[in-house]
Amino acid sequence: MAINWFKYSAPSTFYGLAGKMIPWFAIPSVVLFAVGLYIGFFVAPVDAVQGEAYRIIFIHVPASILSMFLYLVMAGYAALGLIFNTRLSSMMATALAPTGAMFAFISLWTGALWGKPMWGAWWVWDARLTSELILLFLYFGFIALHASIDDPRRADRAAALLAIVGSVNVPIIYFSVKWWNTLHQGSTIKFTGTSMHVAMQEAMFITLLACWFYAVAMALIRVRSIILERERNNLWVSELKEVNS
Amino acid sequence: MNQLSIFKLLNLVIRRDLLLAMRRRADVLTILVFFVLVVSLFPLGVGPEMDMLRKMAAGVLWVAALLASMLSLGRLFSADYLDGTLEQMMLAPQSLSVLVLGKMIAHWFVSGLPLVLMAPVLGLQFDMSVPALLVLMLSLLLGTPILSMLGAIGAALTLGLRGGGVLLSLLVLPLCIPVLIFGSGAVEAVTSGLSVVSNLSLIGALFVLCLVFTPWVTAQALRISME
Amino acid sequence: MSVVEFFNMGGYAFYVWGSYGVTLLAFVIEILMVRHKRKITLQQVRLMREAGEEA
Amino acid sequence: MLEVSNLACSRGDHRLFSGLNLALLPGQIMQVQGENGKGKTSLLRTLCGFLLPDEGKITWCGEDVRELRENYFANLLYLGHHNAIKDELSALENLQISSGLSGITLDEKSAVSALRRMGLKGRERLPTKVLSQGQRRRVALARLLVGDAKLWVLDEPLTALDVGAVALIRELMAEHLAKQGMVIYTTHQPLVIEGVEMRRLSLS
Repeated sequence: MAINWFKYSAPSTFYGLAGKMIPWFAIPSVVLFAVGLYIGFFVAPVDAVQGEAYRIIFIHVPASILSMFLYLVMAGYAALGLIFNTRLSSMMATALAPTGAMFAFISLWTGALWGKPMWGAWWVWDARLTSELILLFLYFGFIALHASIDDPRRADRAAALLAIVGSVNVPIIYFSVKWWNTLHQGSTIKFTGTSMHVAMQEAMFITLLACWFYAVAMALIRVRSIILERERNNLWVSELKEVNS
Repeated sequence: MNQLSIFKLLNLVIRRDLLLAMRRRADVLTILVFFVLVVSLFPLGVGPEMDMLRKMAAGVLWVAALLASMLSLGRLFSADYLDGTLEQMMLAPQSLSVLVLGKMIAHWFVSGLPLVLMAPVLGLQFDMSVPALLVLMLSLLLGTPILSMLGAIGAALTLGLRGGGVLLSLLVLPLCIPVLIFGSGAVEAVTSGLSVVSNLSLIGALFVLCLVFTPWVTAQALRISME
Repeated sequence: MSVVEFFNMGGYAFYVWGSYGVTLLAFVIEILMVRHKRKITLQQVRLMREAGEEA
Repeated sequence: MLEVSNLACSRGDHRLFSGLNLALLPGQIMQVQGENGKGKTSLLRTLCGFLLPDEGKITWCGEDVRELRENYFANLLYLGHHNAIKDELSALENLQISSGLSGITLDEKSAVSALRRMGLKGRERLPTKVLSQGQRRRVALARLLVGDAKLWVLDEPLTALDVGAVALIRELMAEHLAKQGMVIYTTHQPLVIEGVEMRRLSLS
């Protein structure tokens, strides 16, 4: 049976669908976090070099990956909204931005707290951390531009264009920062990769999945309130049970 | 047909904007004075030791150039937006991207070129060697147009918004980081005797990339903002 | 692995729990903000509806 | 020939009008009527391609305006609330630049004669910021004399104009219609041109 995707692209029907999907993402996220952290803290052995401090990677690496991934997904939705004029995808992009920004912040914070015992300094101008910081600026740019335009339609389309330009620049920024970093400091030691114990990799993969489920759940919740806000004049909103209760 | 050739249109738009800029000569000077002011602040803050200043000269000059061009971008479209001429330009039977390119070039003449000419003078304040000054000028000559082009996108997106100036810088500065890195990297390369070709060619690559894409993107941004 | 040893994290307690603590805090803050936004939006919709009915 | 079918426009999330149809044939003039906030300006701006309509199509000589774009703009002259002139430039410079942008080669003599006809004799080279509001409006209206745009879209052209200027505008419109031009405009002052059927479109 062919699912009529266009039926769900209308905000009103998507509102109901999103409502049903949220528990399917929220609950697995909590479960996966519990499992992942359990393995990370109790199963994974102590690292020979870094002792217990390395356990921070179970949140630092997923957060960094998520912050980058969510930015690209956001730019994708924004492009869809701009090209096909579908309001729902622009709303999805706006819903993803704060969660992406939060993951970028977490990645920076845990990176700094990990850097202190490892390199002895709170902030190290490492290529990855620096590009993470710039990514956070790109998120703030997106959110600030969207918030400062009153007309929702123009806000979506202007922020979408910025997200697309931003996503083109992310690789350029990353490589220029990497080039800049190796020029001044020499290459930093590599600690992720094959040398990790299998339990470590498992834990990190599970927490990554947990973060992904969490991001989808948050985006769905936020997109529902955006839909309500945008469609408040329409009839279907006033008939909703939440509105009448 | 009323469609002007690219060069005639560019010529018309650049002459118009430069004519306007000359009627308001003060604006051109404020950008230059701001550049000189920001650069002169650093020795006051950091201290007069020459070897320290020489090391940070490139970075300081480049960051000041970045801020100075951000300062003047706010007026790129907003003056025309307020008095309705921008509307007429969008309704003109010409290609909007070429028209926007003309405005970018005019903006560069007003804000980029003066910085390039002033930079060596300020470089002496930081006791930079002659080859370093030459490379600084060259990197600024290639880099400041990129700042104008990327800035035009920000100016078009934040058209008519309150607090547009600060928002514009928030949007555009992250995008200018590669230029800043390669620009100041070029000067450092020459002071430490390395070859400058790699840095300048990377800035050249960014310049061409921007030259191809930013006019079209800015035209789209204008259409979005003018709705 | 006694409880005290666990929380000590081999001397890196501050860094490990500092990271996870702030992460948990960030999650909680975001959840609260989203719920607050939903409550405000629902209120706004109700107000608009009542205003609509009177007009 | 301009044709609009089943047009619907909204500002923000407030629907202004929908299902609007109109056809403007060469030599015809149409006034858009309606109280403030009913979407008169939005309709005119949609006709110029500024606003994207929610539904409906606008065609010029049978082709959709969005495909035509530059060719449509070549035949269009829009005059909004703003005068679209630069205060630092003189009336002459303003006119030369705006006509240059529309691809019209205009020598100084004909530009000066256009400005003179608009009653700006002796003020052609003054920076427009020294002129009065009415005179500045005349500089903006001088564009009607220059160029061959078939369709005039005028948003309240008569504001801040004295009696003499209104008579002049009426004369220009008559000439334009005689040359099979088209005019769609909004105004708060009554405007009648002899021998021409003044069509009206009301947005209620």
